[in-house]
Amino acid sequence: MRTSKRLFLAVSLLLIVSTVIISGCAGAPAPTPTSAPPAKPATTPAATPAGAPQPTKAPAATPAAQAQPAGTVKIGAAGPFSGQLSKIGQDSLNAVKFAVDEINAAGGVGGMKIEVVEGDDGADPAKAATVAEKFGTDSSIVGVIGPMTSGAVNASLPVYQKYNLVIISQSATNPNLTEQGFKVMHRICPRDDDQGPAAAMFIAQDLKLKSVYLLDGKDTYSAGLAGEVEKKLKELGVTIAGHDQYAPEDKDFSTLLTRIKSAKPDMIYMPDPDPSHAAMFLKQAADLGVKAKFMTGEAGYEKAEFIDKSGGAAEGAYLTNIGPILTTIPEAKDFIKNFTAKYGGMSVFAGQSYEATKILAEAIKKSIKNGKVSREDVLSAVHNTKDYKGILGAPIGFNDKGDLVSGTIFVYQVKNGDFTQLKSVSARGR
Amino acid sequence: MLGSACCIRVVSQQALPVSLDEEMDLNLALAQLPQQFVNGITLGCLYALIALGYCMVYGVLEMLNFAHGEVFMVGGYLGWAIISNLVLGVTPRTNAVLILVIMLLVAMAGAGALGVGIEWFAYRPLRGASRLAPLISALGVSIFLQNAVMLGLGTRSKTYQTMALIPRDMSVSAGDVTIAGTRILIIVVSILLMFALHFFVQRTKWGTAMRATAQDREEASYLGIDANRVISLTFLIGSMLAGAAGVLVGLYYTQVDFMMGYSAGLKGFTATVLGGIGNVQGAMLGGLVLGLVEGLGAAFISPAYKDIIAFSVLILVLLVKPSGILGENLPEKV
Amino acid sequence: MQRSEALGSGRGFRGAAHAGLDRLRDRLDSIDPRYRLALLAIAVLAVPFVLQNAYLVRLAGTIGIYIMLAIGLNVVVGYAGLLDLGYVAFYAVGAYMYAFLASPQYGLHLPFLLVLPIGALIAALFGMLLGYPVLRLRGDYLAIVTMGFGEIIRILLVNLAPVTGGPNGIRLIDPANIFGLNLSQAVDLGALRVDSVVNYYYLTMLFAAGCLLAVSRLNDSKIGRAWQAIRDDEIAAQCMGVHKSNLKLLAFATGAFLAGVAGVIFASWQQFVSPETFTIGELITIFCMIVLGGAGRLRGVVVGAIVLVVLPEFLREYSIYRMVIYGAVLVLIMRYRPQGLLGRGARWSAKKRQVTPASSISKITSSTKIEGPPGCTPDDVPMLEVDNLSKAFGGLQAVQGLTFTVRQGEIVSIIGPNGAGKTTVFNLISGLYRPSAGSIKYLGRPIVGVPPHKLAEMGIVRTFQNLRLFADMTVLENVMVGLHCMLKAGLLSIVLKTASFRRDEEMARAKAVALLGALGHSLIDRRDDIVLTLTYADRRRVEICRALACGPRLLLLDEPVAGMTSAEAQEMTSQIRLLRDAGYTVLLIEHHMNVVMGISDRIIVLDQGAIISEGTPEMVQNDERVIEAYLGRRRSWGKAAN
Amino acid sequence: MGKSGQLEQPLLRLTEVDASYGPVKVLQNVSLEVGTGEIVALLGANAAGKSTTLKCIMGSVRVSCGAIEFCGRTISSLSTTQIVAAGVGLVPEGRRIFTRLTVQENLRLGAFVRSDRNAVEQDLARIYGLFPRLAERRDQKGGTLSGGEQQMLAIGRALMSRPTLLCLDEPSMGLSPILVEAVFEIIHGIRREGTTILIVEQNAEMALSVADRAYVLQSGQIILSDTAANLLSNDLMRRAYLGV
Repeated sequence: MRTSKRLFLAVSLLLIVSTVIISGCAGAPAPTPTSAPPAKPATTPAATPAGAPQPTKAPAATPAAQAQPAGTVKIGAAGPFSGQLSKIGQDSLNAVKFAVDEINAAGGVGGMKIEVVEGDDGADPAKAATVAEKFGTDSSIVGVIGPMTSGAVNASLPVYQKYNLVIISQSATNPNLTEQGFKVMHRICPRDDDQGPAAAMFIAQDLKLKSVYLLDGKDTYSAGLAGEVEKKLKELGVTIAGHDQYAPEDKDFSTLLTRIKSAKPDMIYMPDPDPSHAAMFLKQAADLGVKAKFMTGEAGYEKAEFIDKSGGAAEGAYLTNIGPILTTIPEAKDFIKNFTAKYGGMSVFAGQSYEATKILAEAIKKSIKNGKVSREDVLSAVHNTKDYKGILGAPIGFNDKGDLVSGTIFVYQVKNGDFTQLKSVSARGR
Repeated sequence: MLGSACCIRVVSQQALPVSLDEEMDLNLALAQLPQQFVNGITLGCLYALIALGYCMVYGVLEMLNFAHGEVFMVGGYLGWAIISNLVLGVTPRTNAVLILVIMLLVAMAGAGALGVGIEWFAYRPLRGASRLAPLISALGVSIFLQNAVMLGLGTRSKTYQTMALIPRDMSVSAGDVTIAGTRILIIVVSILLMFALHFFVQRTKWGTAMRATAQDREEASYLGIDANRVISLTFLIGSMLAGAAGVLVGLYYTQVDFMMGYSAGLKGFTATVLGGIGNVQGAMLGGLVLGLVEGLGAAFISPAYKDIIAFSVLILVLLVKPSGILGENLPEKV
Repeated sequence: MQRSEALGSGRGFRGAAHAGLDRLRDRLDSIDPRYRLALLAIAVLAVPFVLQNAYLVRLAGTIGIYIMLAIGLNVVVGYAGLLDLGYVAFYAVGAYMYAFLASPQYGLHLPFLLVLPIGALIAALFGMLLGYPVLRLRGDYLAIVTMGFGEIIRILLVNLAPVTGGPNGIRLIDPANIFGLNLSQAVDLGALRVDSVVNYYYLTMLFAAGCLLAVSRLNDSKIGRAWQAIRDDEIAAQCMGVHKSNLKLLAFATGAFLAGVAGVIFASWQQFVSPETFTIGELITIFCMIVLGGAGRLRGVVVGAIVLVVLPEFLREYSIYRMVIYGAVLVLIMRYRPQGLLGRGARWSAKKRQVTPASSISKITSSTKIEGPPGCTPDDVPMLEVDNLSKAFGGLQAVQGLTFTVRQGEIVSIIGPNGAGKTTVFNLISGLYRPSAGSIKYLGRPIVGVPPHKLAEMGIVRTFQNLRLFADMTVLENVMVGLHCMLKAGLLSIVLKTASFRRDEEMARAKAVALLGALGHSLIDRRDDIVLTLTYADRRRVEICRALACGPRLLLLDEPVAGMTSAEAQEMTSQIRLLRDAGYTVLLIEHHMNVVMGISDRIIVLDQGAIISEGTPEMVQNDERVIEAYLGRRRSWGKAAN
Repeated sequence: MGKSGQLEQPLLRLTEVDASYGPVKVLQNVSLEVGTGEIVALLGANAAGKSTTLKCIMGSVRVSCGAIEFCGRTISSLSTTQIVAAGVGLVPEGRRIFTRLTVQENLRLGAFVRSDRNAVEQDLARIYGLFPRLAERRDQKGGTLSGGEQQMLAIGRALMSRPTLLCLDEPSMGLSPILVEAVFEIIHGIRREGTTILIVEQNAEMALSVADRAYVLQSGQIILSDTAANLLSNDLMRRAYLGV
C-alpha cells in the first residue's frame, strides 16, 4: 500500500515535471509579441454615435479611417494549428511569425510594428468562419494570412468579404476558390488545375509513361490535385491503372501497395500534403518490392521530411512546385538558414507563408496614410502586387481572380539525396 | 443502403475508384491474396496488442480507456528516444538485438508508468461517479497527451533508423509474397507477449486475483485482494503492451508522430469489441480478424473502403452475436 | 475513499468553487420557472445589443446550434441511456440534405422552411435506421456500433465525391430565406442596421428554444418517464408495459431529428458543407457538453454548450497551448466535479426534485380502499393454464414439464429450494424468457411469444426478487411508470402540451397517489423522495404499488416479504390477502414459510425444475417428498401466521 | 455471562461505532464484543445496519467515529487487505463466489494473503475433506454449482485464509429450509475446530439456535443484547423478529 502510494507520487511528479519542461521548451521558440492581450482598439463600434442603436458593427459601415494604436498594425494568421493538419499549420504559423519578427526587427512597416493574431481553425470550416468573424470585427486587423485548407477558405470567404478583409492563402489550391468573385481572395500557391495538368503533361510527354496509378488522401488538397492529374492523363491517352484513396491517418500502406503491385503501373502519383507520409509510403513500397516510379506534388518539397525520412526510397521520385529550388535562390538563403535553425525544419508551406506575409507587409506599408491603415487600401495594394521578388525565386503577382499570374510549374527529381530541377511546364491557357 | 443507391447513379457519371475496372478482376485480387493475408496478420498482431490494454481495463473497471491510444503513442516516442541515441546515422552503437530489447523494455516501462499515472490521477478519483465522467476524463487525458507531445517535440514525425537494426534484405520471399524482417519481428514479439499475458492471467496468483476483481471487486477485497493494486497492475500491463506496440509500429513504419494514437486506439477499441469486451483471448482474436478483414477487404473491394468494410464486419458480427465473437452471452439475471 | 482529501493542496479554493457552483445551481432552482423563462427570453433577445460585436454574436449563434445538438444527444444518452457515438452523422445528414436541396449541386433551390422539416425527418429516419438493428446491443457494444455508423457516413461523404462533392464539399448553398427575408444579408431598418450574423443568431436561438421546450415537455411526460425507466432498468420497464424497442427508437429518432434541424440551419448559415465538420472530434465536443454541464438535465446541457463553445474561443489566440489546456481542463473538471458543473452530487442528497402539486393529493386520505382490477372477466375461464412448460439454458434444464393451473381469485404459492426454477417460471410467464417447450394460456389465450410489455398491458404484472425499482426516480414517478399504458397522449399533444395531455397527467398523478395511500400510509409523505432513500420494506411496497398501477389481473409476486421483519411481513401478508379480496389473482414465490402457509390457497412445490407436490398447505407440509427435498423434519409451519 | 458482561479480552470489540453513507447515518453508537471461541449473532431487519457493521469490521466502510479492536489491536484504520491478513474472514451475503473461476481457483484466492505455500496446500486438502462435493467439482466453473454448493464454496473459501474470526453474512438467505439446517451444522463444525464466529442473520430463530449470544440492531442502533436463550424468550424479540 505504502510503496504503491510512493510510486504514484513519483509518477505524478514525473508527469508534472515533464509537462512543465515540455511547455517550457515550447515556450522558448515563440517569443512573439502575440502574448499581449488583444488590445481593444479605441474604435470598437461603441464609439459610434451612442444614440443610434446598432446591434452589431455593420461591416460596410466600418469607418474607412481606422485609427491604429500608435505604432502597431495587426495581421491575422488562420490555419489548422492543432489536430491532424497541425504539421503544416504550425510550420506556416512559425513562418508568419518569423517574417513579422524580421520586419519588426528592421523597424516595422513605415514605422509601425506588426502584430500577429492567431486563429486556429483545426481545418474545420465552421471554426474557420468563426475565426473570420473574429478577425473581421477586430478592426485593427488589416490583412490575413490563410486559411490554409480549401474547406476553411470556402466557408470563411463570405465572411472575409463582408469585412473587406484581404486574405492570402498559402496552400488552398482548389480552383473554385478564386472563381466565385470574392475580391478579398488571394493565394500564393498553384491552383490544382495548373499543377495537375503540368504534372500529367510531364508524365505523358517527357517520361512517356503508359500507365499511372493515382492515390489521394481524401483531403481537398490531394483529392483535388489527383483529380486534375487524372483528367489530363486521360486526355493525353495514358492508362489509369487505378485510383485509390487512403485516410490521412493511415500508416499501413501494405494492403494498398499489394494492390498496386499487382496492377503493375509505370508510375504512382500521390500528392500527399504531408511529405513524411509520402516518405513512409515509399519506404513500404520498397519493402514490398514495388518498382513503379513515383511522383508527388509541391508538398513533398521538403528534403528533411521527404527525402531523408524515406531512407533512400525517395531516390528517383518526381515532384512539381511553383518555383525553383529554394536552396538555389540567393534571396532565400538567409531565411532557410535562420528558420531551420530556429524550428528545425521547413516545409514548402513555410516558404509560401513567409512570402505571403512579406507581400502583405509590403501592401500595408503602401497603404499607410497619416499613420492609419484602411482595409480597402491594403486590399487593393495586395491585389496590385506585381513582380514581387521574394524568396520563391519567381516574381509574384496576382491576376484579377487573385491567383498567381504565372502558372509555371517546375518539375524536380530526387537525385543523390536532393532535388534536381528537370524542367518547367506551363499548362495554363491550354 | 445509401451506398448502393448512390453507386448506381455514380457509375453513369464517372468511373468511381470503388468499382473494379474490368481487367482488374477477381483473378488479380486472388493473386494478391497470400500477400494481403500476411499484411493482415501483421496489422492484426498490432491491433491485438493495443486491444489487450482496452480489454483488460474494461474487464476490471468497465470503462473505455480512451487515453490508451496515447499511451501507445508515448511508447513509440520512447522507443525513438532510445534508437536515436543508440544509432548514429545508419550504424548502431552496439548489438542490434540489444538495442531492440532496450527499446522495448524502456518503452514498456515508460508506457506502463504513464498508464498507472493516468489511472491514478484521472480515473481513480472518479470511481463511483456516473459512467460518463471517466469517459470524458479519458478524452481529456487523450487530448492533453497528444498536444503536450506536439508542443514538446514538435509536429514533425520522428524517424526510426530501423534499417540500421533490421536491414531491408532481411526478409523472406516466397513467390509473390514478401515478408519483411520488421514484420517477422512484429509477429514474433506480439505472439510472445500475448503468451506471456495469457500465462500471467491464467496461471499466476495475481492473474487470478485480476480475474476475480474483474468479476466482483468488493468480494475480492474481502479476500484481502487490494482492488487498487489490481487496477494499477491492470493499467501497468495493458500500457506496457501498448508501449511495446508503439515501438513495433515505429520500427515497422519507421516514423512516429503525435497523432498516431488516435487511429490506432480506434482500431484497438474496435478489435476489443469485435472479440468481446473484457475477454483476453477475444481481444487477440478480434485484432487478428480486424487486420485480416482490412487486408482482404482492400484486396477484393477497395482500400478507400477498408474502414467501412471493417466497421460493417463489426456491426454484422455484433448483430449476430451481441457480445462479440468470444464474449459471454449471459442472459441477464432477473 | 479519502483519496481526494489526500491530495491536500488547494482544498480551500476547491471547496469554495464547489460551494459557489452549488449555490448558483440552487439559486437557479429557486427562481420561479415563469420568471426564469421570461428573464431568459429577455437575456437572449438582448445579447446582440449588449455584445455589439459580430464575432461574439456569431459565437452566441454557434452556441444555439450546439444547444440543439447537445440536447438531441442528451435525449439519446442522458434520457434513454444509449451511448450513441454516431450522433454526428445525423447532423451531417441534415446539413447535406439542405445542401442537396438548396444549392447548385443538383440545381434544386427549395425554400429553407420546406427543407427544414424534410432534412430533420430524413435525419430522424436515419436515426431509426441506425437504431433498429442495434436495439439488441447494450452499453459499450452499442457505442462502438454507432461510432462505426458515424464513421461510415463520414467516409461515404468523402468517398462518394460525385454525389456529395467529396472532400471539397458543397459550395454556394442558398442562405436561409424566410418569408422573403434573406438572412445572409444585413437588414436595414432605418437607423438600425442588423447584420446577417444577428439574423442567424435569432434563428438558431429560436430553434434552440423550441427544441428545448419540446424536449423538456417530452421529458416531463410518460415518454420521459419511460426513457428513464429503460435507462435505470430495462427489464423492469418492460414488465411495466413499456415498449422498450419503440421507446429506444423514439429516442434515436428524436435525437437525430434535433441534429437534423441543427444541420439544416448550420448549412444555411455557413452556405458550405464539407466532411471536415462532421468528425469524431465534433462528436466528442457535443458529448463533453452534456457531461460537463451536469449530465441528464437540460440546464446542464445548455451550460455545457456555452462553456465548451466559449472556452476554446478564449484560448484561440494561444493556439499551440490551446488543446493542451482544453484537455487538462476536461480532466480537472471531471476530477473535482464529476457530477458536472451544475450537477448534483451523490444520489443520497437528491430529494424533492419536483413537488407534486397539492391539488392531486387533496382528495386522498391515508387509507383509501384498494381498487379492484379493471374490467370483468368470464368466471369460468382459469386465470392461468401452464401446460408441459420447459426451459433449458444450454445444457441446463431449468424447468421441465410443468403443468398447473391458477384459477381466478386464488393465491397460489410456488416454493422450492434455491435453483429449483421458481423465478424461471415467473420469467416465462411474464414473457422475459421464451419457453423451450410447452404452452401458457392466460384467460384462455395462448401467450407464448407475447412480449413482456404486451403481457403487462394485458394484465400480467410482476414484482422482482431483488427489487427492480427505478433507482433514480421518485416514489411517485416509479408508480407513474406503471401507469404508462393507461396514458394515451400522443407525441404531438405532449410537445404542444394540449389540454388532454395535461388532464391525462393530472389523472395519472392522482391515481398514483391514491395507490400509494392504499398500500402504505407512510408512502404518501415520501412520494417525492428518490426511492433509494426509502427503507427496504417501503421499497417493496412501492414495487407492489407500481405493479398495481399497471392494472393487473394476475399479480406475480417474487418474494414480497424477503428482507422484512416478522412484523412487516405480517402486514404485507394481510395486504396481499386484501388484494385477493379486491379481486386480484396472486401467484407468489416465497421462502418465508409462515407467510406461504398462512395465505396460500394452494401451493406448488418445485425441485430441480419439476413439480414434486401440489395442493393445500396442509397437504404439502405433510408430503414426504417435500419434507425430504425442501422443508426438512424440524417442525410444522403455518399455525403462527393464521 | 451477563447482559452487558464485559469480556476480559474479547477477540473483537466495537466501541461506539458510527458510520454513514453520504449524509445518511446507518450506524449509531454500536458497541459489541465477540469473545474467543464464541458464536455471536447479529440480528435485525433488512437495512437495520447489520451488513454495514460487517463492512466496518472488514474496513470497506469507514467508521466516522468510534473504534474497532481485533486481538487487542485497533483495526478501524487498516485496509481490508490488512484486516484479512490479521485474521478476519468474511462469507458475504448472497455467497458471491467468482462464477467464472473454477472451484479450485476460488479456494486458492481465499488464501491470497497467505504466503505459506505448503500449509495452503494442506488447507486445500482439508477443505476438500470437509466438503467432498467441492473436491468432485474442483475444475468446474463456480457458476455451475448449485446454491447449496456455492454456499459451501463461499465458506470454504473464507476458511482458506485461516481466520481467527469468521464473519458470515446471511448464510441462510435464499436457501431451502433443509439446506439452511445443513449450513448451520457446518457452522457448528467450524466452531468446534476453534474458529470464532460472528453471524449476521435475518432468520433470527435459526441464528439463535446456534449462537451463544446475540445483539439486535434496529435502525442502526443496538437495541438488545443477551444470551441466545434469554433472547428466545424475550417478549419484544418474539413479537418483532421471531414471528410468534
